[in-house]
Amino acid sequence: MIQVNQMVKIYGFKKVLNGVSFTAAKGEITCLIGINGAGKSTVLKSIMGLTPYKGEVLIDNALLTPVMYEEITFIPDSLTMPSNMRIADCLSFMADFYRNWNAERAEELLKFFELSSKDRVSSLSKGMAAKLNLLLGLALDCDYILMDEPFSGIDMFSREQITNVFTSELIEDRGVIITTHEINDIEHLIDKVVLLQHGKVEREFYCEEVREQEGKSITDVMREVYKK
Amino acid sequence: MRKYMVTAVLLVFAVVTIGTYYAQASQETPPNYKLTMVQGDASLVEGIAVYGNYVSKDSTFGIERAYITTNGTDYPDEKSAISQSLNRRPMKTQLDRWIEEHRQFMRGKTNTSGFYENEEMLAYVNATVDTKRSNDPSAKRNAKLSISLLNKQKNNTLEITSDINVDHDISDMYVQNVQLVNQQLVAMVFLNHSAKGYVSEPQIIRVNLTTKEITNEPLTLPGAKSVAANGDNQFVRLANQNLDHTDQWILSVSKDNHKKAYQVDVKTGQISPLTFQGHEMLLNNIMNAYGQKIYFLQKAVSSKENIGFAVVSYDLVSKEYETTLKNTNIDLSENITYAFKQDHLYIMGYKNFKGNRLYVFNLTSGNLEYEGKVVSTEAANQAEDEANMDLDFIDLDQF
Amino acid sequence: MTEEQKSGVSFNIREPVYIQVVRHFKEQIATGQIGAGDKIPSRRELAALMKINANTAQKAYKEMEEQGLIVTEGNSPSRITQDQQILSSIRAELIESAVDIFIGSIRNIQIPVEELVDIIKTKYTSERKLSPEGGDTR
Amino acid sequence: MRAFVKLLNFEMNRFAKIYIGLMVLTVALQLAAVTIGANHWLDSANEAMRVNQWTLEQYHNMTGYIQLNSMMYARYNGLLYFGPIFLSITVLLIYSCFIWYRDWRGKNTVVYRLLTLPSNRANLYFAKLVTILLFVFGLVALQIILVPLERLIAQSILPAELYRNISVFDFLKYPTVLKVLVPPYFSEFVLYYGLGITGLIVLFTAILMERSYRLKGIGLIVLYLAVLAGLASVPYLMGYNRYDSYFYPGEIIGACLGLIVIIAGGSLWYSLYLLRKKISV
Repeated sequence: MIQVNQMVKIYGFKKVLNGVSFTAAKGEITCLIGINGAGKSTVLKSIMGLTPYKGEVLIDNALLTPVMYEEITFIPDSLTMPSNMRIADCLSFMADFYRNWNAERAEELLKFFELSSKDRVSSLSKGMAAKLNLLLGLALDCDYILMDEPFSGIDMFSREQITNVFTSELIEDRGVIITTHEINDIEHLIDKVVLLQHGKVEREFYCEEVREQEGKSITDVMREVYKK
Repeated sequence: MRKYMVTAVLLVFAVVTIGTYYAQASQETPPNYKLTMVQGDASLVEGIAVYGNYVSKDSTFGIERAYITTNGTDYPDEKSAISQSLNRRPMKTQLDRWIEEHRQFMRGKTNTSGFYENEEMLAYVNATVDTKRSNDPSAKRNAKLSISLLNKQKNNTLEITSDINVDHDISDMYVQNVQLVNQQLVAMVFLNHSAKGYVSEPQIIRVNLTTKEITNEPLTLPGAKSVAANGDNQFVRLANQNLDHTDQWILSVSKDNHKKAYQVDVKTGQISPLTFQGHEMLLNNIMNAYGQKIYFLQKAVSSKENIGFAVVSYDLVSKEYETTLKNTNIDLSENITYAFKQDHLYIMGYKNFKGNRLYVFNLTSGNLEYEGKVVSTEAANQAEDEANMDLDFIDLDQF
Repeated sequence: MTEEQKSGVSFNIREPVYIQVVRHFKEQIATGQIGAGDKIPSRRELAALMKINANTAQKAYKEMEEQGLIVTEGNSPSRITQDQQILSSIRAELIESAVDIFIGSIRNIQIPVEELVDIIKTKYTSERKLSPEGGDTR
Repeated sequence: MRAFVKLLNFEMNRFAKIYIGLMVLTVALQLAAVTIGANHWLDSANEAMRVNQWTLEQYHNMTGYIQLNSMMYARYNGLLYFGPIFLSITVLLIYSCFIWYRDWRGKNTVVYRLLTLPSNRANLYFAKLVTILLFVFGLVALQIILVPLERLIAQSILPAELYRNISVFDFLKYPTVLKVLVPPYFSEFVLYYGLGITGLIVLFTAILMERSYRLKGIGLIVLYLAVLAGLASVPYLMGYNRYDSYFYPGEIIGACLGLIVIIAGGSLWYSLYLLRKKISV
């Protein structure tokens, strides 16, 4: 389980996160939702130590330190590999540094995503780059995956393939936190939602429970929260 | 693995090349010379060093500066900048000995001629001129006299300082000699006027150790100037450093390159010119004073190819002249280096003068008391090494 | 090829997905598309097929087991129950809940019952002609 | 340790092409400088012999040997010989900053990947530091092997009577930039490159401060440099350049070495702290 306790982050003079606390269980897909600039990706970056923050992040009740980055991987919203590298080089780079790199699965995903290992990163389209980015995270046997806007701004066909991945065994018993600002066609993919506003967690709920008890969709709850 | 090729190749290439370069560089050291005695009294060369240039034919080295002592050679350039500045002189000097004994007292005291030592005390007199130049010519410039007195028994230090002001054109003050005269420190100080021309003006400073009162009295040497005017050029030299058998300072003043000599009584400061009637030409020769004798070095006594030299002594008390040393085979004009230490004359020959020889003559008796040779320790190429060494300076650890 | 045709199910985002899944299975049984004892896809296959969350599929299967709709021994694939009594009650239940929903939405128009019955009769029979294999119940 | 080696290799390969280009350029230009220089001296010697009807022997007696040392090249075609050296220094200095900034650059912000690798971030720091050092020492080694090579070329062009054969050590002893880059004595090599490495560590610290505090960092960097200036002035306060200073030369040198260790150690510790706690993408 990922536990975020009282995370505070100040950019310049703006308190982007003002005591954010939530949990994301292993085996569930948790979605951080917030309008643009609400600090969604800041939360992910802070969890991964990519930007300093106050507060505490626990992974299975242990304070997260860089040495534990094999148990949790981060897929940012853009590919983070040198542009002159070929896809094959990216894979061997990951194999170099991650003991839990699963090479077979990487090959499977290459075929599934229809990527050729000889292509150069700089030549990839936005959709292909997003898929490679996803591959580099998924081909790791790790318990938790953080994904920043995995679906935003990519072509229909790639979005389809990524959705398939979300419902596949690749994700099944892993703890996944994704961030997005529009939820419509992935509502039923998500187990749990954490709504961010003004640097705080406005609501944290399981989607099925809200549907069952309040008969509301995630979009309805979002409208309620962001109307105020 | 091709992937690691660049790193591996560069790492090995750098380490191997740089490693072998410095390994070889440390092998190629110039030969180690020693000042070895041919005959005479070895104590005369204790703590002295001869300096020279090592110039090797096969030019592995170009020109290397060498300091040679009785126990080996030191090549300053061989060492890095750091170790060079650590020990400028290869042998232990009087200053080093004092530093070893009284490390704290000796801090910042580097002018050897400013010290006076006896069983109970070690005294140091220092004079510094304030470098701030005020543009008002008439304004005096302040200078500071500082006297430190270390009581050896009680190991405590007495500091006496006083501000005096000097003419505005004084550039620096240099303490030449310090003596103790019944509880009074007496120091001979040269004040250098260098604004217009250059005039060095001797003064005596007396420090009463009980009342701690400091007085400075200019020495009006008849015929010598004490104020600098344009184009003046007056140098003063103290001929005797060590006054253990006399209480007379011997000053030689050269103004516009003709010389005068004076005798100054340490106790009274009374000045009496030395005119050397009948031997006026002696005045122009190099002079050294020790005890109550003044020694003159006359070059080129024999007329042939003006080779050889003679030493004439003048007794301050009996006022008699005596030729104490005559030599006919050393040509002092050819760059032979020589230096006086108390009543000895050290002469070091150019390499073709019987090969890097050092001679020490006793000025009073005139006889040769030491002869030494600079010899390389590697027996294999001694001759060649000797040919490559050219001595040019003697360091007698005096100033 | 929209997602609906592929999985044959489109989800109402305001109603718990697992309930819609269970209803989907009940419809399949009621319409005879799957018979008693037939094997049904595993949880993972269903999630992938219907593009729903694996936990939701899991919850749907648990619900169906509780209702006795399906039977799972060990980890072999689940099967539809052989119990005819349950199977027949499913059809009745579906019809009743559809009608409840219809009545709930038509009641406030206060239309006399006879007129309502005539409209349904004409619409129901004409519609039959249009799509012989039967429309989806929403 | 494994991660360090892999990161070092990763950083090396990223700059390998440009670096190899620098090496090739240095070799080419220096050999050209030597060839042109030697031919020039040969021509002027022949010319002088022709005009004054001298034999080789007479010419040699008149003009003496040509010292094939770095000074000769400096005077004759300095740009060609020393140009690549200064170019390499400039490129490596610029790359010492770019080696960090390139990770933040462009849409593929590689820094995300590097900072989330499952290893201590000190490995990333030392990989970049050692990369620059390897590049520097690679060029130093190249210069060391080039000198005898150049001498052979000069000897193949000039008749024996015209030049005086001097060793590599002498060649590098003459007061050109090479005397600092390839110091004649190992103790000087350690001293100069110790200072160089300290400088590099200070530069990395300033870069990491900027990357951690961004705009606010500028003030911090000025403060940091002020502290360094303060520390660096200690030897002068101790009277390094005064003959009658209170401190003995040994104490002043000790203080200097101590300062270098403090500056390097302190900056290194601070850089690793920034990388661990304060760096921001």
